Amino acid sequence: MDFTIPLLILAIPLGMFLLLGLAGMKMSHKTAGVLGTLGMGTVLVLSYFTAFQYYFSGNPEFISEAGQRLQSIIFNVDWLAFTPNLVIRLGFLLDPISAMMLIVIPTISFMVHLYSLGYMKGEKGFQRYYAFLSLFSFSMLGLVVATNIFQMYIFWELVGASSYLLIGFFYTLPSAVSASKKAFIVTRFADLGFLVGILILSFYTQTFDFITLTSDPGSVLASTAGATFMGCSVLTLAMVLIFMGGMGKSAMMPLHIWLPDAMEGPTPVSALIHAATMVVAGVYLVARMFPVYLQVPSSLEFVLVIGAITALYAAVVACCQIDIKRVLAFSTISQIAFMMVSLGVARPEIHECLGYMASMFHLFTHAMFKALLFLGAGALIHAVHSNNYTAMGGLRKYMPITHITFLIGCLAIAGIPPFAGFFSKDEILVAVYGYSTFWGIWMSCVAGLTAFYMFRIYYLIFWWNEPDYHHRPHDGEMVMSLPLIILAAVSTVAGFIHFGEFVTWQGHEYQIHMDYVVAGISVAIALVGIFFARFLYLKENDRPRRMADSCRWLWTAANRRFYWDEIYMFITHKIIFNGICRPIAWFDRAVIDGSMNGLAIVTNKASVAIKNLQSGRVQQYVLLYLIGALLLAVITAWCVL
Amino acid sequence: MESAGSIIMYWIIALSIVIFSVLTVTTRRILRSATFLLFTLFAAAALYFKLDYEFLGAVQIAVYAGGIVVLFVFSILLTSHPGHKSERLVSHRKWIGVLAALAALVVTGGALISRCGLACASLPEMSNPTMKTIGAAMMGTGSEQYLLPFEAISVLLLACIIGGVVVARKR
Amino acid sequence: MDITLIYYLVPSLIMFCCGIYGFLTRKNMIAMLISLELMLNAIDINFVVFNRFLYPGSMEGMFFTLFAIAIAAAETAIAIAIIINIFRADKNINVEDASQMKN
Amino acid sequence: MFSNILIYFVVIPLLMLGLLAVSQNMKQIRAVAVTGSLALLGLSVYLLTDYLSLRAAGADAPMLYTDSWSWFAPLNINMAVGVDGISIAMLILSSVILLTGSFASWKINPHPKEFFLWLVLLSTGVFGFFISIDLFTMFMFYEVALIPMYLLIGVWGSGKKNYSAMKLTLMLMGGSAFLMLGLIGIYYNGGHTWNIVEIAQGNLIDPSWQNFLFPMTFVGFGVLGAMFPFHTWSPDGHASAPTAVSMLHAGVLMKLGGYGCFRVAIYLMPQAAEELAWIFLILTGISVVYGAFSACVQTDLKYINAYSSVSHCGLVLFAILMLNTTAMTGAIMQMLSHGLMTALFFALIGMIYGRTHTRDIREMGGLMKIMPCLAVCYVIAGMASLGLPGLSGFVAEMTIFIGSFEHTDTFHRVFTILACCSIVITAVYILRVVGKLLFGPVYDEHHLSLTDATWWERTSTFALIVCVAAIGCFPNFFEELIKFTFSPQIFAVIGMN
Repeated sequence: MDFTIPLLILAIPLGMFLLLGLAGMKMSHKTAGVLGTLGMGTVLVLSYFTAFQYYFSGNPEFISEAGQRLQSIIFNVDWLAFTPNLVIRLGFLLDPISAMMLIVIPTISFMVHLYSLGYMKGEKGFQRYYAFLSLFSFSMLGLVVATNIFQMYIFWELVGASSYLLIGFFYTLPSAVSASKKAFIVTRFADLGFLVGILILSFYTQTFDFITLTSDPGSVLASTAGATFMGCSVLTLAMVLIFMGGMGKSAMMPLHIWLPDAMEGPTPVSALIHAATMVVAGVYLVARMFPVYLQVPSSLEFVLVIGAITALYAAVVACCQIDIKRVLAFSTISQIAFMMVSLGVARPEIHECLGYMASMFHLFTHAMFKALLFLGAGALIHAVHSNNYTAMGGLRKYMPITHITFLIGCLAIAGIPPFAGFFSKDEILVAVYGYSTFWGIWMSCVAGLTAFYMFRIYYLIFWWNEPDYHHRPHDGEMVMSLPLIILAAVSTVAGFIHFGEFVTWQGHEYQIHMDYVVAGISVAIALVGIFFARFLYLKENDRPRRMADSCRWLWTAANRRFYWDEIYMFITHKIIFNGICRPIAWFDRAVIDGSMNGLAIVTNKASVAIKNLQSGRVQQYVLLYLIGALLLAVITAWCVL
Repeated sequence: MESAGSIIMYWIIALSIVIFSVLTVTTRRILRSATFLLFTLFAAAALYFKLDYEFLGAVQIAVYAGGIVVLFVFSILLTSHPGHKSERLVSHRKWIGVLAALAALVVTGGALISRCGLACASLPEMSNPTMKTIGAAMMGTGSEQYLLPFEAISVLLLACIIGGVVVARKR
Repeated sequence: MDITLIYYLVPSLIMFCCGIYGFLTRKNMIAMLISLELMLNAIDINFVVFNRFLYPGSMEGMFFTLFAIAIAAAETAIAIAIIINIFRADKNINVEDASQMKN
Repeated sequence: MFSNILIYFVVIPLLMLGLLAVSQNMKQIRAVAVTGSLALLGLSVYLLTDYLSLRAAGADAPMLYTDSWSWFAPLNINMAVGVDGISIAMLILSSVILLTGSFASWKINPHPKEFFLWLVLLSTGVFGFFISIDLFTMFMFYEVALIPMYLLIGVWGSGKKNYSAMKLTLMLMGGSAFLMLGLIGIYYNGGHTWNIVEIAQGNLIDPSWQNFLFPMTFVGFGVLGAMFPFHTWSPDGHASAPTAVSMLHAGVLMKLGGYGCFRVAIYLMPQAAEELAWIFLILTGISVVYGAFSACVQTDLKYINAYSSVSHCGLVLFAILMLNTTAMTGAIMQMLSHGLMTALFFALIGMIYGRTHTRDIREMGGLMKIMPCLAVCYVIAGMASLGLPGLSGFVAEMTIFIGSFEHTDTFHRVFTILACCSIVITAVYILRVVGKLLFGPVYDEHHLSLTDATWWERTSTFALIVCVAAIGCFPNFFEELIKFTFSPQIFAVIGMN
C-alpha cells in the first residue's frame, strides 16, 4: 500500500497542532475550531479509507491466500539507532487491531471536535484547546500504528503529555492543575515500569520490533530462558513491568487514582481521552504484545487478577458517587478492566483465544457508547452548570435528544440486546466462563452492578424529582446533538458487526457463536440491576437514603473510593515528600554543604590563628626565632651526639 | 701560667662584664641602662686589650663608647622625660624573658661543656698585630686580606647615612 | 690558675643571655636596642676570643669584629632615626604600639 | 598558524574582547556581542558540515584539523588543537548559548561593558578548552573559563553573591588542584607528552599509575560536573549568578566537567576506568536520584534548577562511566540536551525574576495568564527536562538507559533502574513548579501589570527551543558525529564495544 495516506493520517493532526499552537492566537475562535474539525474530518476519511483497504481490499499485503489477516508495515523509518539491532523506527503498522483503532480514534476524535465547537464556545483558549486535541489525536494515532515497542513508548508519553495539557486546560482552577499533575505523575510512574520492561525485553531479544517479537515469540524469547534478575525470571518481570505501563494508562488498580480526578478537564476531553481512546492504550498494549504474554501464562494471570479486582472495585465505587462524571469515570475503569480480564483469560485452547477478540470488540463498542455517555453528560452539565446529579432530575422533559441518546448509552453499557454492549460483553463472559467459573461469576456480578449504577444515574438525572432550575435546561445546539445521535446510532447497531471476521488473535476468521446460557444469565442480571435501580430511583423517595444508612460505613468508604486517594496522599506526601525529599534536602544543606562550609570555616579559623603569629610584635618574632634556633641547635646536637 | 696581675685583671674584666650586662637589662631607668651599657662596652674593650688586640679595643672605645652610646643618650633625651622610669614589668613577660635567656644559656652552655677539650685551650703566644699589618690586611686583595668587605661596609655606611637622613628628615 | 678559652666565653655568654632577656622584656625601643648591642658585643667577644685562642696567627676574627662594629654603628644610627620618627608620630616609643607598618 | 580553522574559535573571542574594550555605548557592545557570537555559531556550524564531509570522504583519524605549535619546548607544552564529533557538538552548544546569553543580558546593568568583557573571556576559555588536545593548554583554558565566574557572580549577581562567588570559585579551584596533580602525573607517566591523542593511542600510562591518576582527574572534572558530593557550589552559585552567567555556567561550563571526564579521565586511562568505575557509578547514581529528590522541596526557582542540573549532569557522568558506545553517545546527547534546556530554564527564570523580583514559587502563581509567552516556553523547557519525546531530553535519556542496560550484572542493572527512577521524580518537581508558578490563580495582584517577553527575550528563548526540538526530533545524526571518537584502537585495550 502506498504510504502517502497513512503518512497523512499522522501528519495532518501534527500539522494542525503546530498551526493552531503557533498561529492560533492570531485566529478567531471560529476559524481555529473549524480548521481543527476539518483537519480531523480529513483524517477520519483517510483512516476509514485505510481501514477499508485493509479489511476489504483483499490485497495480498493484508490477507493471505488462506484468509489470514497479516501484519503489514506501510513505512518504517529509522529514527534513533542505539545499537545496530536496537533501532527506534517510526513507522505505520497495519494489522487487524491497528486498523480497528484507525476507525475508533478518528471517529471519536471527530465527534469530539465537532461537539466541542458548541461545548467550548467562548471559552478562553479555544484555539489552544483545538491545538491540544490535534496533538492528542496525532499521538494516539501514532501509538496504535506503532511498529515497535519504543515507538509505542514515545507516543505513549506524548498522549500522556497531551492528556496532561487537556486535563489542565482550565489552568486557573487549582483542582484542574492538581488533577493534571496527578494524572501525569501516576502514569509516569507506571511508564517507569514500562520503560524498564522494555529495557529488559529488548536487551534479551535484541529487538523492539512487534512483528519480530510476536510472529515467533518462542524463538525470539529463547535467549531469556533461565535468565533471572534479582530472583525473578526476566521474561516474567519484563512482561509484568510492561503491563504496569498499561495499568497506569488504563487506570487499573492500584494506579487508577488519576482517572476520576482527570474529569476536571473539559467534558469532551474526558469523552475522547479518558473514556474512549487513551485509557484503552493499556489494553491495546497487552493485545499488541499478546503472543509474548502467551509465553508467560503467569503474567496473563496477573493481568486477569488485576483486571477482575479493578472491575469489581470500580463498579462498587461507581454506585456511590454523586458527580456524574465520576460515575462515568469509574464505569470506564470497570469496563476497561473487563477488557483486561478478557485478555487475561484468552488462551488458544479456550475458543481459539476468544478473549482476545472479545476484548477488542468490547474496546470498540465501549469507545462508542462511553463517548456517547460522556458527551451526553457534557450536554447535561452544559445545561445545568453542575456536575452533580443532585442538581439534576426530571430532565427527560427538557432535553429529549440527550435523554434518548443517554438511555441508549446506558442500555448499551448494561448489556441489553440488541445494543452494542450486549454482544461484546457477552463474548467476554463466554471467554471468562470458558477459563474459570469463579471469575465468570465474579464478572457477571460486575456486569449486574454496571447495569445498576448506570441506571441509577440515569433515573436520578432524567426522572427522580425536578429541582428548581434557574433557567430552563435545553438540549445543546446542533453541533452538540449531532455527535450524540451519530454515536447513539453506532452504539445501537455496532453489536451486529461480525467482529470475529475482522479482529482475531492471529488474523484467522472466528465465527461468533452465541452462547445462549451465558447471554441469558447476563441479560437477566442486567435486568435485575436495572429494575433495582428503577425501584430505588424512579421517583423521589427515601429508600436510597435508608439503604445508605443501613450500611453507612460501606457507603462512605465507597463514596470516598475506599480511601485510595488518602493512601496515596499519605505515601506521596508523608513518606516520600516529608520522609525522603525533605531529609535529603536537609542533608544536602546541613551535611554536604555544611561540611564544605565547615572546611571553609576551619581554613578561616586556621588562618586567623596563624595570622596572630604575624602580629607585628618584634619581641614575639624574636622569641619564636630564638625557640626555633635553640630547637635546631638541640636537634643538631642530638644528631651529632 | 699567667701572671697574677693578668689573672686579677681578667677577673675584674669578667665580673664587670657580667655585672654591668645584668644591670643594663635590669635597671628601670633608661638613661642608667645606657650608662651601664657604656661600662659593659668599656669592659669589652678592656678584654680586647688584654687579648692583645689594641687596635680593636681602640675602635671599640671610639665607635661604641664614643659614638653609639652618645647616640643612645641623645635619643633617650629626645624621646623620654628626665627621671622617667619604665613601668614595672608584667610578671609573665619577665618570666618569658628569663626562661628564654636561661634556655639559651643552657643550650649554649651545654654545647660549651660538651666541647671541653676545645674550651680548655690555653692562651697561645701571639705577637701584637701592628697597625701596618692591619692596614695591609684591610686594604689588600690577596689571601686573608679584606678590601672587598671593607668596600662593602663603606657602601653600607654610605647607604646608612643617606637612609638615616631620609628617615629622620622632618616631613 | 690558667685562664683558658672558656673563661672568656662564659662572660660573653652571660652577656648574650642578658641581651636576650632585655630584648624580650623591655618595651622601650631604645632599651631593646641597647640589649641588641649587648648581644652584638657578646658575639664580637666570641670572635675575638676564638681568633686569639685557636688561630693566633691570623686575623679573621678580629676583622670580623671590626666590621661588625662598623655595621652595628650604622644599624644603630638607622634604628635610632626610625625610633625618633616613630616618636615624632606617636609621642611614644613603646614597641607594642608600633605593631603595624602604618597607622 | 591562522590556516587552521580551529584557532579562530579563540581568535574571534579575543577580537571581541578588543572591540568590547573600545566600544563606547550599549549599542556597540550589543553589536559586538551578537556579531561575534553569530560568527562563532556560523564557524561552528561550518565546522560541523566540513567535518561530516571529511568523515564521509573517509578521514578516519580520531581527531581532525589537528595542529600543534610549540609553546614551551623544555616541558613539551604545545598549543595543540584538534576536534572530533564530541568537541564539535560542544562547540556548537557553546556558541548557541553564548548567542542566546548575549540576548538574555540585553539590558544588563551596571557596567555592561565589563560584564560582556568577562563573559567573552569566559567563553574564550570554553572554546579554547574544547579545541585543545594538549592537556596543559586545555588546563589553562579551563582556568581561564573558571576565573571570570568569580567576578561575574560577585559583581553582577544577586542575593548572597559574595558567598556564592567565593564558594563556587574555591570549590572549582579545589577541583582544579586535583586536576593539575592528575595532569602532571599523566605527563610524567605518559611518556612526557601532553598530547591527548598520542597518549590515548599509545595507551602510554602505566596501569598502576592509572589507578591513581584516574580518580584525580575524574574528581577534578567531576567537581565541575557537579558530582555528588562536590555539587554544593552549584545551587548557591546558580542562584546568585546573573542570567547569562547561569546560562553559560550550567549550559556550558558544567559540560566542561563531563567532557573533561570523558576526554581525559576515561579516554586516556581506560583500564583504570574499567576497574574503578564502580566507585564513581555509585556517586553519580546517587547524584541522579539525590539531585532530583532535593529539587522536589526547593522553593527557589534557581535552586530547583540547580538541583535538577545536579541530577541531569549526574546522568551524564553516569553514562560516561558505563564505558560503552551507546551510553557514551547518550552522555553526549545529554550534555547537549541539558546544556540547551537548562540554559533555557535559566534564561526564563532570569526573565521572570526581572519582572516579579522574586524567585520564590510560593510568591508567584498564574503567570500563564500574565505572560503567556514566557510561561509556554517554561512549560516546553519543563517538558524537555522531564523527557517528553520530541524534545531533547528523551532521546538522551533513552540512549543512556539502553546503553547502561547492556551491562548484565546486578550492580549495573540496579543502578540503571535507579537512574531510570529519576524520570518520575523529575516529572514530580517539574510539574510542581509548573503547577505553582504558571497555573492556578494569580497570586499577586501586582503581577497583573507585568508585561510579556520582549523581542530580544523571545529571540533568546525561541532559539534555544528550536535547538532543543531539533535534537529531539532528529537525533540520528549524532551517531554519525560520534562514531569515530570511539575508534577501536583507543578502546581496544579494554575491549569496549
